[in-house]
Amino acid sequence: MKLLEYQAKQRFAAAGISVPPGRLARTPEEAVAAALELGRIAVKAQVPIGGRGKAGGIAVVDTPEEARREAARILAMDIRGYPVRSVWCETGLSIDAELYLGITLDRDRRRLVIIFSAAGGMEIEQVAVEAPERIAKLWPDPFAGPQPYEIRQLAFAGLAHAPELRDRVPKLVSALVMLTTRLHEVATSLDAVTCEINPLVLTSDGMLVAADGKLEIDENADYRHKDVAEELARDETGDDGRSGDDPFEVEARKRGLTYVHLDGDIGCIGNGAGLTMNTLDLVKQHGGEPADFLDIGGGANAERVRNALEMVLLDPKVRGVFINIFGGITRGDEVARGIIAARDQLHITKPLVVRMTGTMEEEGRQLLQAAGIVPAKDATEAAERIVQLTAVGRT
Amino acid sequence: MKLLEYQAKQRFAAAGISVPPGRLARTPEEAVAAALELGRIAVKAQVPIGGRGKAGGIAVVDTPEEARREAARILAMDIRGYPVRSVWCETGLSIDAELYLGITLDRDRRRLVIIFSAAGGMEIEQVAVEAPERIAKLWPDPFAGPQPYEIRQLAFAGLAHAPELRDRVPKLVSALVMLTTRLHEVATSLDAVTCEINPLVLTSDGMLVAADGKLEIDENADYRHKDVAEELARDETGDDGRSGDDPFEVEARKRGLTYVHLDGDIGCIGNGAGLTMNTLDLVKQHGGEPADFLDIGGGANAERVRNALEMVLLDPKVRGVFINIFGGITRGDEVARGIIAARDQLHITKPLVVRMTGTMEEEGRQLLQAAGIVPAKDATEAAERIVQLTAVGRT
Amino acid sequence: MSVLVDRNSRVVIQGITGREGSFHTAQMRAFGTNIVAGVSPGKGGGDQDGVPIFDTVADAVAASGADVSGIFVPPAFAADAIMESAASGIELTVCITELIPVHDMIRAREFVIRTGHQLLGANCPGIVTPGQCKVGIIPNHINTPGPVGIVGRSGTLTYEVIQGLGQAGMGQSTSVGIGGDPVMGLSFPDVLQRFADDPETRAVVLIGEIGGSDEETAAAWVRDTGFDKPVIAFISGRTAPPGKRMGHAGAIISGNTGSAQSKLDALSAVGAEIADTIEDVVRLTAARLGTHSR
Amino acid sequence: MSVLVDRNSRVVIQGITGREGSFHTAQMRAFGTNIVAGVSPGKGGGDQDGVPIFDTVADAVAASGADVSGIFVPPAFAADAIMESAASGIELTVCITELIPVHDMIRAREFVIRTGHQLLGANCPGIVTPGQCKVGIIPNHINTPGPVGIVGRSGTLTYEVIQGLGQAGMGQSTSVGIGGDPVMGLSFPDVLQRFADDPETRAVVLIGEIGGSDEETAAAWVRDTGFDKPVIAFISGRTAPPGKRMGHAGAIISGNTGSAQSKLDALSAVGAEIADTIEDVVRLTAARLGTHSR
Repeated sequence: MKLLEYQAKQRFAAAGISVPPGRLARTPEEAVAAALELGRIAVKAQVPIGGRGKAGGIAVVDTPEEARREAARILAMDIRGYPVRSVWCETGLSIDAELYLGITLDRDRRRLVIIFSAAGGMEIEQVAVEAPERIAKLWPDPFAGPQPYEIRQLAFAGLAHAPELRDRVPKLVSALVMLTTRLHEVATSLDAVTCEINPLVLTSDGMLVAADGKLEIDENADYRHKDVAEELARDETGDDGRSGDDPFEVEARKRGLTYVHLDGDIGCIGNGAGLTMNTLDLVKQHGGEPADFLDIGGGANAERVRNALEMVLLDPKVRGVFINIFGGITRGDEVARGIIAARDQLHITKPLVVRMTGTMEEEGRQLLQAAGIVPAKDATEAAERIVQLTAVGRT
Repeated sequence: MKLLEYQAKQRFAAAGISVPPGRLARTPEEAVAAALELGRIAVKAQVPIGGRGKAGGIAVVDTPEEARREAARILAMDIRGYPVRSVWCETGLSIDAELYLGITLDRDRRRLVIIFSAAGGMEIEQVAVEAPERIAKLWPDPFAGPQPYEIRQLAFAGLAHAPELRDRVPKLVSALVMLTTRLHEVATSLDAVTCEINPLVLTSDGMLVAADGKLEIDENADYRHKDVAEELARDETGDDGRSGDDPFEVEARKRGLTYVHLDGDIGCIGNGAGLTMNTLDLVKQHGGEPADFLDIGGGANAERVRNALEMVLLDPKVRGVFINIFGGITRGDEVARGIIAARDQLHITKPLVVRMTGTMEEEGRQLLQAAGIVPAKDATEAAERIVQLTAVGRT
Repeated sequence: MSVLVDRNSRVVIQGITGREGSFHTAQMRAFGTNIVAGVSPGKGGGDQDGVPIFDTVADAVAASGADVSGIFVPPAFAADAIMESAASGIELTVCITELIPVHDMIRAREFVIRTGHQLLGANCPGIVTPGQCKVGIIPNHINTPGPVGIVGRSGTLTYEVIQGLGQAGMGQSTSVGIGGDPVMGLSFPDVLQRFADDPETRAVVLIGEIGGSDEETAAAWVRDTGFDKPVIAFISGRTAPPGKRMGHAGAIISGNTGSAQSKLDALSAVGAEIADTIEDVVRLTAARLGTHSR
Repeated sequence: MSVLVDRNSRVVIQGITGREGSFHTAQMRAFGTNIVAGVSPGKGGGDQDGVPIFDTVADAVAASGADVSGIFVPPAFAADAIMESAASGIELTVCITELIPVHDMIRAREFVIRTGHQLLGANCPGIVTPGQCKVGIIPNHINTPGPVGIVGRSGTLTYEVIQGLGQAGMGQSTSVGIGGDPVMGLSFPDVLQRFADDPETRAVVLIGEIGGSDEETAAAWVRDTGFDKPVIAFISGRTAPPGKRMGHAGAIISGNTGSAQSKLDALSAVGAEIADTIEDVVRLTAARLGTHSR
């Protein structure tokens, strides 16, 4: 789950991290109220993706009337597929410097990594490529978390190439120890795979303030953060932002399916990410175009298979479905029962090509054959067959 | 700092540990209100020591009138030097079994130890001596904390000798995993040296409820828990309960001094616990009786020494003072300045015997001599001299 | 020969009484695995088709001398099960459970390393030494003994390769599924090292997929150690559109690293044969075994 | 000879710019200690009377090759300073700071052990090898080289013994104050083992106090290892009333263990000479050295 900026900031604030005062507005009137209360404010679109500033989703306003006008404009926007449903209205900061502080998963080290740089702001990714020495990293012990001395090392390293901040280093380092400890607590308590403050503003009065906030929760840990899911639902942000406005993917998530919508016309269902990707590869190698990626995962039962088939066929472009199962923890008989149930209940008439092998393979194949579905000999034959069958009538 | 039962239970409840519903009462009328609201209740004296039940500080009442009478009785009590200033009125539990769960410091292992037993209640200390196999222990990793599998091992071990609970073991083990994790969080977040639930009641409907609670905070960590100190002050429990009603010890704590009040007439001041204890030993070996133990600690300055001398002389029994300093981090000149300032400002006329050696010894001795205080040659001579000087006029 | 497990392995199953645990315990026993104990907290003292059940892994190890564990518990309890296994002295812990929170896995993996033991997975199909021992969910009937070592990130694709090789008459020394999660135990180099040390492994099939940089790391390991057995590499997701996340394994393509091409280039550069299909894997492996055995 | 520190020790002082740190750095340098660096976060690049100051211990070690650290930072920062020292490769960390929260010390001690390094203290007076190196706050002028190893829980009592022995013409191989906190680094057996291995240490004075069971543990160690150098034991708090807690060291007498008598009995049972006063310590040590040197 991706939290919106203001939700991330609420969590930062609860952990003792300074954020600018702000109010959420779902209507231009609420933005006016915020402007009356807070004075000069930034009106910021609440969408779970970056680049909203460049897209025109942020405006700084001086008067309530301006706030009304800009909030109305932004609330009518759709930013890269995300309709703007609310704006965050917050006071501006007196900015001396923009720093960067973030925590994410480092796949290579198989740990979290804490990243700090004195060169924060929109160009941080460019800095990472062009001046990597300006980016300091810390891989905290997974049990102990980052220790103050480690954070000091991180801070000194990240500030070493910022001569303009030299006089402020001792205070900055102390402040970063507290801030980083707290941000790490937020990240671990929320199972975050991304927990980022960019820019981290050093104000003219020497405070470190989170001027923006990104928080993404590991989807495997969603079950531990139902409060966040409920909050997102209350905010009517609806989906969790992993896939924008694709209605099929939204539907798939509701059904609890791992589904990616693609442009072709051959529905693809497999078990296991690797096998399913290979199913797509096979379809392409035989001249077809996959309509989707749908991984039913390990241990799928008949109901899950039925659900998956139904999902794939919601897309009217789909001319036929290739089901590729290698049973391990998934059992062939269960899969066969699911396919047959789906065909019968949903009255499927489009071609279904099933390739099935592995655990309970014989039972599954027998069930399919008895129901009039002839299983393919192997995956290659199945790919050939589905491409052939769906070619009929294709222009 | 020792928390009172109800304060401990508030913290348990905040961490998700079940406690019986209850109300604090500082007057018999408040106890009546609690009885009207809660029905049958136990009225429990809030004092920071054990054994209040045997002392008559707990009463179970069925009616508001009984609640008034018993609360009035208990609020008039003084339990082993602790005046009862409030009573905790809580509903009774339907008790199936009394267990024990506690966390304390294990000096030998230099770690916290989590202790669980199915034989909870007042006789737990006897059980520990007579049937140690009924006491299960876990020394959690100081960084990782107790892991669920370790708590299960602890729980299975502690329940192994409780055949009467056999049918309830699976549910109990699951409940203990949550409970122990939470209790450990309370203990570590509060820097507790004791964090104990005894009895931990298994109710007839299968809940585990903290029927009593003990929490003591490491005094070296008091500075991290100012909220607790403020709360204790608000509760007018005044002192933190380490020493009961001894007014000298209360005063010493206010002054930030490490002081123990004793029965003799020779005031003893030293630096370092070992040296100060040895100062007492020397006085006794030479036939005197120490009036106190006062350790000025490492790095004491003149003001601290003045403060200490003033403290010791508050006790009218004191006929003279033996000051025994071996400078390390403490400097002789600072100590000498403090002694001279105290004598002059407080117009001390009682005998002062000073033994001073170590860091800045020469400077200190010179200052003393210039002020007319003749330092002793060594500690033995000093002990002889103070016993002699205070013997004058002793019956 | 074999790596990691063999006929002397004494296996305990954590979560033996669950749906998956009980089904696959039966499968593993049918394969010939020496399942000596099961663990299911609160069910200690009972048995599962004759396999004694214990409340804790420590109890199971004390009573049965188990040295390998297979984990089939639900995701919320899996990291704890991994740590319990390693803390109880189990030398190789194989975690089949998928969908484990990554923060849990970071800690569990680190814990196992600190105990000096081994972790395979999580979210993996397990390990098979044909004719000797299987721990996990790789289908029984596809495995035959032989000279090929297989190591794969994707479970089901690994099955494809095992089956394809088997149908062409090539068996395996050991097949190892390392799992597709971003934070896993044994990685490609760890398993390749064991194949390097195993005299009967004469060729290795490496099955990767898009996302992460484990295949690139494997290539660097081959280069740095001078690993001289033939490597046949197969990477799935070659036609996946960039920026789309394919499946919960978290395979996301960012920039150039993590793409199928980056992986293929890296492996090719250190002398690995690149297979475009399972049929290619079979053909190339046969060719290299032929060459190699001359 | 010496234990733990000697003239080759390269010492860094953490908290060198503080009140205690700066004063005792000067004292240590006057003693002859080779202070090669100081650490004070935010003051890196400066110097303290010619000793270069660094922001981190890692920087100090890299620049100076320091292998021993003395810590003089306030209690709230002391556990972190200990961990920083050990993580930076310092072999022996001597923590003078007192009043450190015990939960902090539990973690810091464990951390140092896991790095394979040593911790002395906290809340200790430090260590002196007369004529070679002093790290801590033991007064300079009382130390003279000689054959006696001293190990004590109480700082100031340890000074008394050093001074008493010195005035009677008996110097020390090394004097070690292990500190009076319930959770400390090196304990009696750790130091006794070093005295056992040091050929020039011919007798050991052990200075204990009431509370805890470290003296009983020391006695058990003497028995179990067959330590054969003379031990003279002195325990303070013999006249302390039971149940009264004497000082922040947390010396509390509970039941029989932890009482002065329990300690004296345990040590006496393994052949230690029991001294009732400092004068006794001096007399008994002289006697045993005489016997021993014959």
